Amino acid sequence: GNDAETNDSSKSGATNEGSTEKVSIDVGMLKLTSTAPLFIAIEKGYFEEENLEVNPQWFEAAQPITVATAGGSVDVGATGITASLYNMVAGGQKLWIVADKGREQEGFSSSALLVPNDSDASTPADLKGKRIGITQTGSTFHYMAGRILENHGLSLDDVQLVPLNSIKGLMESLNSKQVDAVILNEPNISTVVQDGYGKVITQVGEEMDYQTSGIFFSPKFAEDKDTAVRFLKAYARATEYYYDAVLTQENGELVPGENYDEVIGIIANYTDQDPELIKKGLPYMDRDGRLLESDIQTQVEWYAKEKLIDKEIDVNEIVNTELLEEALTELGK
Amino acid sequence: METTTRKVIKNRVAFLEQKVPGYVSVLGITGILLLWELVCRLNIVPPLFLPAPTAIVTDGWELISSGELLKNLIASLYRIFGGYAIGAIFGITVGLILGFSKWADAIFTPIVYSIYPIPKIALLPLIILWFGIGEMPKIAIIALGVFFPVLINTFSGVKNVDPSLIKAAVTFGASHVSVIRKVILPGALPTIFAGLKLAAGTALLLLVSAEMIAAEYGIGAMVLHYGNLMITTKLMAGVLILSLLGLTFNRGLQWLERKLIPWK
Amino acid sequence: METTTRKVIKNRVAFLEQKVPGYVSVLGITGILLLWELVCRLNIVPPLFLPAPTAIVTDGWELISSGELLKNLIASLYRIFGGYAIGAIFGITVGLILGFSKWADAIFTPIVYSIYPIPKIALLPLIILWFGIGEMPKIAIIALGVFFPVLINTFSGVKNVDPSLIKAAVTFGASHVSVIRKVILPGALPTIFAGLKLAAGTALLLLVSAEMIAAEYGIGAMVLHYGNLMITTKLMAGVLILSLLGLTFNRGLQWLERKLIPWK
Amino acid sequence: MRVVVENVEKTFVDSKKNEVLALEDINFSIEKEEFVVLVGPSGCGKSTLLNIVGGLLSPTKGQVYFESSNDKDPTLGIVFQEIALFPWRSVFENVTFGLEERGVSKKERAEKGKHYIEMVGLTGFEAAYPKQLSGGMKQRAGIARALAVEPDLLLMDEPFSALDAQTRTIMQEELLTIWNRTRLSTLYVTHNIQEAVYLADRVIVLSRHPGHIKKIIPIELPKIGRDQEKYRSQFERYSNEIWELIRHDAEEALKEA
Amino acid sequence: MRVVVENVEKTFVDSKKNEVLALEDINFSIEKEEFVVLVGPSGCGKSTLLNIVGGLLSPTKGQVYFESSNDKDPTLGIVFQEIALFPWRSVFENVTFGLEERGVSKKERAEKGKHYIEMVGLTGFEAAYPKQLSGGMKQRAGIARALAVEPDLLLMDEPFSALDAQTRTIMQEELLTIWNRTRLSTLYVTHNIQEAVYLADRVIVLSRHPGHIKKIIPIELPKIGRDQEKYRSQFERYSNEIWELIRHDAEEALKEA
Ligand SMILES: Nc1ncnc2c1ncn2[C@@H]1O[C@H](COP(=O)(O)OP(=O)(O)OP(=O)(O)O)[C@@H](O)[C@H]1O
Ligand SMILES: Nc1ncnc2c1ncn2[C@@H]1O[C@H](COP(=O)(O)OP(=O)(O)OP(=O)(O)O)[C@@H](O)[C@H]1O
Ligand SMILES: [Mg+2]
Ligand SMILES: [Mg+2]
Repeated sequence: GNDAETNDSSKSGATNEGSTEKVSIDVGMLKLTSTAPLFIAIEKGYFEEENLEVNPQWFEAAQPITVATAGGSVDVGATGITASLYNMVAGGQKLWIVADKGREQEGFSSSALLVPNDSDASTPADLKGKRIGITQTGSTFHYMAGRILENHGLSLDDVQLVPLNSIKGLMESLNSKQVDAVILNEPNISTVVQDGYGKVITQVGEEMDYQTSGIFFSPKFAEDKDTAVRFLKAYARATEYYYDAVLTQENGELVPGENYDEVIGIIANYTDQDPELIKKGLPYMDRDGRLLESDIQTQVEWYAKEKLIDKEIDVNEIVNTELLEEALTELGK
Repeated sequence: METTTRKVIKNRVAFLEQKVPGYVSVLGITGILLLWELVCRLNIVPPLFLPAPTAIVTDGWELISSGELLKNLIASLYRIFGGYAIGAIFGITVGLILGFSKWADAIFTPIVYSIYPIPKIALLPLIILWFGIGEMPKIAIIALGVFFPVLINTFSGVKNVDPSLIKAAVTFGASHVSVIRKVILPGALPTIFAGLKLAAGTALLLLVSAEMIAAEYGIGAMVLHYGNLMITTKLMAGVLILSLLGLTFNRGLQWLERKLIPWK
Repeated sequence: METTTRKVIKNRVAFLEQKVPGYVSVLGITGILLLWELVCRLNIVPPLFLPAPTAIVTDGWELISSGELLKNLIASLYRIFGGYAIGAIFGITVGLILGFSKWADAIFTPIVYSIYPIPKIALLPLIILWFGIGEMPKIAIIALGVFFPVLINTFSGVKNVDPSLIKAAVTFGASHVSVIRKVILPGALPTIFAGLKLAAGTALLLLVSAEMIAAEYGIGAMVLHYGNLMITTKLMAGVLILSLLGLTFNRGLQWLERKLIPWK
Repeated sequence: MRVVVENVEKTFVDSKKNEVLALEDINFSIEKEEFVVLVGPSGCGKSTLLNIVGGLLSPTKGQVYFESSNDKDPTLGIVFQEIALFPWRSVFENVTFGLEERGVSKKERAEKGKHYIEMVGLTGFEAAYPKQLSGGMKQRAGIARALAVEPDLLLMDEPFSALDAQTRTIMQEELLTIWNRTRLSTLYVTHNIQEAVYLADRVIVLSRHPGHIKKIIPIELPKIGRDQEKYRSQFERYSNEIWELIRHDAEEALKEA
Repeated sequence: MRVVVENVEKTFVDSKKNEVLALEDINFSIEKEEFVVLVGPSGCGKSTLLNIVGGLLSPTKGQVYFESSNDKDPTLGIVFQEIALFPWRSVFENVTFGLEERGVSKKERAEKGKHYIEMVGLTGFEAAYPKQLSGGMKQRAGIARALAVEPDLLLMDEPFSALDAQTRTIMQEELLTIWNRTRLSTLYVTHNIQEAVYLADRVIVLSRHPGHIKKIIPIELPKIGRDQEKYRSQFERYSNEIWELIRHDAEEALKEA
């Protein structure tokens, strides 16, 4: 069934392209597992089929990608949704969040709150007055920490947040107990647990549904509706391919899908990482690439409450689901 | 009959004395601020990339009135004064010892000079290992950054006291203690102060760097925070405050210098 | 009959000339290194907190032979030379302009002096915003840190050229261009070099800070990396390399100074 | 060629914005081949006047002009107390600086440079930088630099006052010998009365606050050999006359901080 | 109290590790109330000798001693060319420095300070810092500081050579007046031959490389009023004699870089 569907859509894509010229698109991205759908779409030639030429622009950090997308120096950005993105929009740098690129979801969580192995804390509620390590203020980790605490009757004012700037810094501060808890993501969580100096007290996905990262279009790129839709068609096919390969569940347990090893191979190739590590940290993604639009609203409200966003922004100014819906319609979904 | 011509001598270095009226400076600054404001108002550069001066001042005021600035400033001031005081006291003490004792000089000066060129911030990871991530490492890194220039200036101040002053003192019957107290110390004071002033800039730089790496509060942490959040007006307000802090620090030292060295 | 006593005059400043044999320095350094090694060998201090000198050298050698050092060093050198060159060129140029034109001086000098005390590292978030990707912001922050001391020294070098030299040149018929080229430029050169030397330290400090905050490769990133991993020997090796880098940089500038200013 | 100083007055504005009258009503001339010496107490305006004549200061009133029969721009040579050799130029490059600026050919520069370096007795030091020279040798180089342009007027502002007494005596003798060969019109400033009488055709004595000409004294002694026994009493008489004119002012000057 | 310099020799090690013989075979004495002047060309070792006498340098050979009838340690007063006033002390504090170090009571310090400040003509400037004084006034303060300890031997190393010619003349006269009141045994170093003849009871002429005593010339003129007309020729004769002794050496010294 799956194959047939894929073939169908590829045909429908092909029929569309005949009249148009090949378009070149700069895509800003990071060498992370969560960029997998883009890797897949490139490797499997989905973009080619849409007559698009995608030029990956590799970045070292998330924030410059947002800036570059908003500023129009890349057409498409793929990275985490942070407070800085909202602030940029509030500051007049428009961009559109158009598709899912990874989220926290119950059963698929890839981030968690950890404490040292011998810690007394067993639930987040025990962290009152303690030090929690995050990467940077305004980061997704910041958001996760805040939301988790709120779920357990605390707030950020009840703890001390320590920005440690890097994942390595977080792990080692946990190891040397310079902080009482940290937020971490996979595969680092597995590493910490294996090395025996930390334990998970809650999974982020158990606490909330959270749209951590997304695909962004620069305003100029979004205006060219035809190309934008074609891009999303290729992308949606890739998310599906990803989902079917690595996110299939049987009886509440993750099982390898049919192209499991191929997908792992592609990711390992693009991220220069050990496939075994990659297998531990495969983020959840919507099969159709749809955004968790309601969560964007939640995020904006939370950041505004914490004064991490300068001005209130209207979600409709940043989220564009029309393009993806149109692409999905064209794909026959 | 010969005709004589007269060649009047004109001032050929008049160009050196050319005067620019005092108001030009004021006009210059005002003009640049106005231009900047205009560029922002007309949206030639997006406000995110270059916030307007009025916006910076407004946001700066908000930071002040909300008490956020004070909280961060106090955290920073505590670190900078603590670190500066510790570094300066140790620097002066060790500098005096090295300056007075030829043995200490011979043994320790080469070591001092080989540690001096290390950018002190590189020791921060080590210092975090030694002192943890609280206030201690930040104070320690500032103290370390202040220690070396103060030490080296104190040392060279002692070494470069005009020998004819020492000779005069000895001839008039001064004891060794007297020579140190009444000649070498006051003679080295201007150089020590030069070191203290040099160290002030380094202290501020290290403060900001240290706060960027692991701090919740502090002007440096605040600047990085707003940088992470892309709230550039507040970031610029923070930078403005740092500049004022630097200026005040420098002025304070100058004032102290005038008080302590009235004879210069 | 009166008895006369003889009072032989003794050198009362002999203490100033007291000499310490040259080998004391060598012995001193060796002694301290041995002591350090011993403290580590006897496990008085855990090796994590204070690695032994031999361990540092061994690990340093490993960093070199594995090629890891080279990779990081090249990344850092590229940044530091790029940034230093850009900052120095702009600093000298702007300094000369401010020094030569009283109008430019009146308008821009107050601005320069109000930006000078900002610890440049605070501008890093802003610069990342402006320059975005990769190497540019690091080079820019170094250039900025170098720009100001070089500018201010160039400016004051030009302003403080001995006026009697300018007067002499003019009297001997030198044109304005000649005065600038043959008197003011060479006259300002020593001060410009002082600025360049001052800026070298700042450049290294900013390099490390910038790399600590945002870089994959580079000596600063390496030091922070091993700090995070608690591998103190490699961290110390990195610090050692930074110290050598600083020393080399300084020596290089001194060499250049001797070449360019042989008359000093 | 004759230099005329006509009604010169100079007012400075000091750091407290007060006007200070430094020179008032200065009138004199320097004839062809004449050696005129300005003496006066500290702060009477000797340097100010010399700078005005050299075109390094503008007079507030009056003017200074050259009278000559041709239309050529007058050339000046100058020697300062602070010597003002260019530290980055060798002795040869210093001496030929003025020629360079006048566009003289390389060959001619080499010749003239050699000639004047020899004249001041610095042969062998052509390639030395100023820092490698003693005070007396530096001042010789400074003199060679001023002579090398073969100036219409030579200006010297206390050229020997930084030298020690013995070196000064030797340099005075040498200057006279050189002057005798070149016979340049010269304006020479000094504090030292013996030096003035020893060198001058005419001594102009200035008084202070404000500086004005107290007396112009022609020295009626042969130019060479004034230190001989037979002129001793006449020499002393000139010296005493000048010292009497200056003494009170000099004592006052000493009291000023 | 009499000061005896006996067989003094001094060798320096220069920067190239060569031994330089600066002084050789120096023998002379300074009697009570005697004013001895050392003259000689640049670099002949005048300052070195003065420093040895002052206990600021050790002789390589020989010794310097005070002969006195009591057991008191001799006190010294010293005046340098560079003046060496303590910049951070007011004129009064500078002048009374030596008394302070000798543990003299505050009251006595105030009295003596006042007395010697008045003697050098600095009344009214007690509270001034050295930087607020002119060169001549600084040197007066330096002299007052040396006088205030009422030394057994006064040492002066070219005290006036940094002053301008007129100020120097005035200061020489003043020094003589003061000396006449205090009659301190004095060792005075100068380059200036006129100054030497004007001030000395005995002039010691040094020659250079190595510095040794060329001649000791007693000046047989009344101590006060040597500049009078009637002593002029005798004054000149002494000057000429000394100049002839030094001239060749001085010319050599000038050639040294
Ligand atoms: N640039 C200036 N600004 C203000 N006052 C000045 C300036 N130059 C000189 N004067 C004043 O003008 C007067 C004459 O100065 P000038 O230097 O010509 O004296 P001088 O006779 O050369 O003194 P000296 O013998 O000390 O060299 C002095 O009172 C001095 O303070
Ligand atoms: N510390 C020293 N080290 C090496 N050589 C020295 C030292 N001090 C003096 N000399 C040498 O000793 C000689 C005598 O020097 P000294 O300063 O006593 O001469 P001086 O007669 O006082 O000269 P001047 O008239 O220039 O003051 C000189 O050749 C000098 O170079
Ligand atoms: Mg003058
Ligand atoms: Mg001497």
